[in-house]
Amino acid sequence: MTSSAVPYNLNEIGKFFLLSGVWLGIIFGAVWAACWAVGMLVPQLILNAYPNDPCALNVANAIRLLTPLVGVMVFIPINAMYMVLAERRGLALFTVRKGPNRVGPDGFLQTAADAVKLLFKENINPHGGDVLMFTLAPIIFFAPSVFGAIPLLAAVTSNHDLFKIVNLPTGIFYVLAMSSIPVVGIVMGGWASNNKYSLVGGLRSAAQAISYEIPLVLAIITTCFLVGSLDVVNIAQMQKGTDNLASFGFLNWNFFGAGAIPHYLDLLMQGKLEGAQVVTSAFWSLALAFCCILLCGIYLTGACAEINRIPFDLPEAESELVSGYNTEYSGIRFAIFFLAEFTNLFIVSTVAVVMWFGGGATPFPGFLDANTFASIATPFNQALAQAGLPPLMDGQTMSGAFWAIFKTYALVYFAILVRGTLPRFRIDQLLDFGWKKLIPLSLILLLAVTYIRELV
Amino acid sequence: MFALVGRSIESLYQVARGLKTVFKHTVRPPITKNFPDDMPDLPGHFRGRLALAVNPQTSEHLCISCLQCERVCPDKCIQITSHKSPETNKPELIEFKIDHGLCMFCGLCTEVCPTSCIINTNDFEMADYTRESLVYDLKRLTLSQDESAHYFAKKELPMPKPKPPKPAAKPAAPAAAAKPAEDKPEAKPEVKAEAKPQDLPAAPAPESPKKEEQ
Amino acid sequence: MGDLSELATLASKHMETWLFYLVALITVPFAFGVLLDRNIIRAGFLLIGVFGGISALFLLLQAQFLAMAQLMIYAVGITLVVVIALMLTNPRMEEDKSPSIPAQKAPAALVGTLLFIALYMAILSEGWGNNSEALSPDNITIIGYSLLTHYALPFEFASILLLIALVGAVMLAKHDHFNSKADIDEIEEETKEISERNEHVVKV
Amino acid sequence: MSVELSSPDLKTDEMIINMGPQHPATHGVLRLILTLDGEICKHVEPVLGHLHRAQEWQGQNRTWFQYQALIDRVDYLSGMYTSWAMARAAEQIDGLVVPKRAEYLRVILSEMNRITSHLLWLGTYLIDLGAMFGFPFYPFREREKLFDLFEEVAGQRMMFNYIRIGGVLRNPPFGWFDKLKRFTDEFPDRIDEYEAIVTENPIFLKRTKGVGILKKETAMAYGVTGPCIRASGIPLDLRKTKPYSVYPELDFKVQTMDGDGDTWARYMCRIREMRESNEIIRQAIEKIPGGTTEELRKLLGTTGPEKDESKDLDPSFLLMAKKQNAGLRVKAGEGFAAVESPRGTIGCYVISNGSDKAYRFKWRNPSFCNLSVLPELLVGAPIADIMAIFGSIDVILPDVDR
Repeated sequence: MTSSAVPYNLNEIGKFFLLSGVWLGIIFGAVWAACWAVGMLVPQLILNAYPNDPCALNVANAIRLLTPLVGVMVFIPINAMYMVLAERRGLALFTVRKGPNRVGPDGFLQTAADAVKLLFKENINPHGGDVLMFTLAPIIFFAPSVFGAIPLLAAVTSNHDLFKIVNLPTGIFYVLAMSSIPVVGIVMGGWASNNKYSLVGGLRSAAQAISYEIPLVLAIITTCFLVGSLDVVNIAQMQKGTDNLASFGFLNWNFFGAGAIPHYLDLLMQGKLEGAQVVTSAFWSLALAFCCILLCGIYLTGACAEINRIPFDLPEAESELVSGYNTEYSGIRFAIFFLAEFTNLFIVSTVAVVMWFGGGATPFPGFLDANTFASIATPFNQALAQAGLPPLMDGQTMSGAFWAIFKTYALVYFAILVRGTLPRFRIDQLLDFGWKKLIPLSLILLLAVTYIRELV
Repeated sequence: MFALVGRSIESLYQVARGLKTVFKHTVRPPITKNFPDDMPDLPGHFRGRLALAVNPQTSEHLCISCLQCERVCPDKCIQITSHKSPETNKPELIEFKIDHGLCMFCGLCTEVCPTSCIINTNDFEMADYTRESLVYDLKRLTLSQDESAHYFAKKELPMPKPKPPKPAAKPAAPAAAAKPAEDKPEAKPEVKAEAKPQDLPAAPAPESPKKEEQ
Repeated sequence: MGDLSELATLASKHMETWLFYLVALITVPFAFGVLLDRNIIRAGFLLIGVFGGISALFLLLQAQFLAMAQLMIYAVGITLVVVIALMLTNPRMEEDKSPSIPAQKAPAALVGTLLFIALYMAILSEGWGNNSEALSPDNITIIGYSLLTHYALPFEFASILLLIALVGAVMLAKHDHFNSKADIDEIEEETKEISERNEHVVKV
Repeated sequence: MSVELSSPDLKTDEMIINMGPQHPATHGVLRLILTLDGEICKHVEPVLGHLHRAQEWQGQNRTWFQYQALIDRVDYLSGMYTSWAMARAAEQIDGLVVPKRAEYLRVILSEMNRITSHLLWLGTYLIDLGAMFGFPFYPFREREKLFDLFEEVAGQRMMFNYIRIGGVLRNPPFGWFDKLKRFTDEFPDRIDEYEAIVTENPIFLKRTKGVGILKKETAMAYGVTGPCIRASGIPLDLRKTKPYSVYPELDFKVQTMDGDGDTWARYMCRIREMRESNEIIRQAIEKIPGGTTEELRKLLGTTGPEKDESKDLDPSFLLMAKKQNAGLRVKAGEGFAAVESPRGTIGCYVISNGSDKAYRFKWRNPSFCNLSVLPELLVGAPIADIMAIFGSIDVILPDVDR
């Protein structure tokens, strides 16, 4: 390549980041506004109107309970809209194109236009298909991802008061159980379409989901085992780094051995290790970190397969199965499938962030942490307090949300990069990879982590 | 076992190499253009919509109704109606129709045209709602004087010899323009041969077969 | 205001009861669907709904872990595999149109009724309607301890049973083992024939 | 090592799937009637003719001059070669000696055409393998650059109508050779990039290594030509084995692959051929008589175009050996000419009766012959490999159906 062929593409990159920033601002602003209104404003208004009335208190509490649901319901469609746009623009960046840039400023509203288009398209029922199942399939595909996301809300907002209610003690298990349901929707849709390509797509999806669920669950369970909790909030909180060396910033994440490395460094600095211990301890710490990185890798691979993304998008396999299970779908039902796919991508990324990348914790202590955000949030809160309204958001939650979003989208962009690079597996190779490589590896890691944990 | 680990590492390295190469493309500028905003810079020889040129200097219609293009067209998409002018006893153009729905833009008609009248323009945006509207008549086919001048310059065609003054010609009305150029079919090639060395840098499209032949 | 107070009282006292009826209202039609639907694959999908309803009941009983396990293993894992097996054996997705034989109806009804009575008696005799003591929300530990101490033997038996079922399924899915060599030959011959036919086609 | 998708002792029903003619991966309108056992293909029947346009019959009803505009639409991805085969057949009958410069221009443009064809194959093949969103755009980027160059010379991007009986249509415009030289300089780096992404990619290797093995004997028996047979290890390349045009003057190697001709070998063979074509172009630019257009003008002592009447002009600088006009006639006789197209040997057999129309045309189209080997490769392959194998053969459906 001649040197002149590498001028920097700052213009397009800048547009992409601007677009992302504005969209994300809109999304999370809207979500937070909705949550604030349902969870704080309305209950307060009710309580102000009927002070000292136990019934009003009950009603206010009942409304507060709806907050997570409302938040997720607002969040998922607009977030998927942004993700489609980000994927298209991101892929365009990787493939020296411009991507959608016509609708709205710089293609800002492209996916909104697409969504409107899909809503107004005709719903076609395939001849000989099972209409009831055909209609139910997208819903079954979509609904669990909505409900599955709820416990994560608590984790990424540092267990904010509004979301405490959804923090289950078996949080991660709940997410896993929910994320295993969508495959039913795919099989159902494939079967109800009365189309052989769809049927094959549905069957492939089932085979794939069942076989990749095992390494995925094993990877998560191993990590839960390492940190000793199934509670997502707990797991996220444990990874919160401090500026103390024993749990320094990002080194305290599960990704780096659940705090093994900073712990070792701390011991080393304090001179508590002697002779051979310096080496052996270092070795075991690094081994644990390595195991955790592998676990995270297994999780991401399995998650890619679970949500049917390249290189595991066999159920859709356009070149073979036309469009797989959603060949016959059109209009709003197709839109739901489409929406759910991106939502699933977002949710698996969030799970990875909560499980391995420290949830809402800042990677460097003191960098854009709760204090920084508190200084932003305080004026707003004061203004609201003067108007007699509840505070909008505290610095702790804001910092948590910011970093969780940042990390999640970093993973999403990585998925986009992978999508831009890799070809697709063949079904037998895929199952082979799952059963013969990933499952043994995850079992070995489970064993290894059991022992290494004691040795560190 | 070690072989497996080695293979896995090798695979991961190769995947990472691919990812890196793709990621590197982020900093390359896009090659796509915003089409209706930046029109492509098409070369003069581009074979787009067919059109009839007029003399860039005098705005006379160049067609002499020799019917060569109609005969050579592989798709038979050109239809010329002409009659013998009672005054000059020469063919006179009445109607010229090109069905662009049938045309395959092979450019043979422009190669055989003795007066460089029928040319391929750089226009390619011809989408329309009906097939009928793809049939262009003389009025839609004929280019303005400016456009003709533009294409003559761009395609580096020899300037046509201005017509001798004629008795009953209406130069502004191309449809009815009588073609009193008695000697045109014979004279044109010579005209070109003279014209070329002086003002034309490249080989003119329709003439090149003849020119190179010698 | 009066309405609100009633609602709140109702909610606080009988929330679980109401939710139970709601879940039952969803689950029971699914169960009937499983029994009555002549299309066996649709019946399979409805079964998933039934299991989902049951896991919701577990959730109401504060048994979160069991609910999730029920959902993951029964609803999605096992039933889905069954449905897929049905699809593979009946790829043309035909409904079973053959009329049911009347001679089987009476014994079936009898057996069904007896079974129902037996189950009902069993449930009644347990007397577990009275125990309203709430489970600890973090009851995974308790389940784990119970499985490995008090119920260790049944647990192991269950796993052996599953293993046997697995082996049996593999054996059933296979042809008669002794003929497999002949089958391979047969298939090879078939393939050869087909490729010869193809050659012919190409030549033409 | 791969899982046996269907073991002989597992009972499943057969399923007949109609792949195409409206299927995203059949590259047009091929229809494959597949009998599947699970995902394994047990029998395949290609159904041709959805795109039949009677190209031979049209040739007999069009004048030579008209037909050469039609003929590069048969194999629309490598139009140069079809025109070239026809032009050579006609020149053979007429006994024409094409000027050297025209021959060089033919070689340069047709090798460019080979690169564009292989680039398109590369992109679409990766789409067939599922790399749907990123990679395929890179080959297309280079292809567009070449098409821009084609556009300047021939007037259109794919339907060139550039090679004419007796020579070529026109000289490249000013600055064209420089642009081409710049392209040849950077193209090897681009291929390196493709290879960095694809060649050693573990998934790609899994999908292609050992898949769709085409043995030497089978390939010979079915008359497979082009990269498909070279990937099976047979160095059949008309540019070397039956040299024509100015290929003997150029230094290049026939790219063959060792071992079994699997899909990966076919992929690799095409990649190497692109590099080789790039080298050929580079050499041809150096060796072309008269040099670039600018040098030619300087040589002739004119700033304008080549002088028509100059008697002292070196005949090898000319572009045309025979007067090309609408009434072009070819002497009575018969001729056969074959050229090595990106897909294999294109043969053209013509009988002329001395009029302005040919008496009989007969085309030997590489895609058709290569496609005939498809059932042989597909039986026993899983459904996902059908696309990998079919794509690797690189057929163009209009070329198959004519």
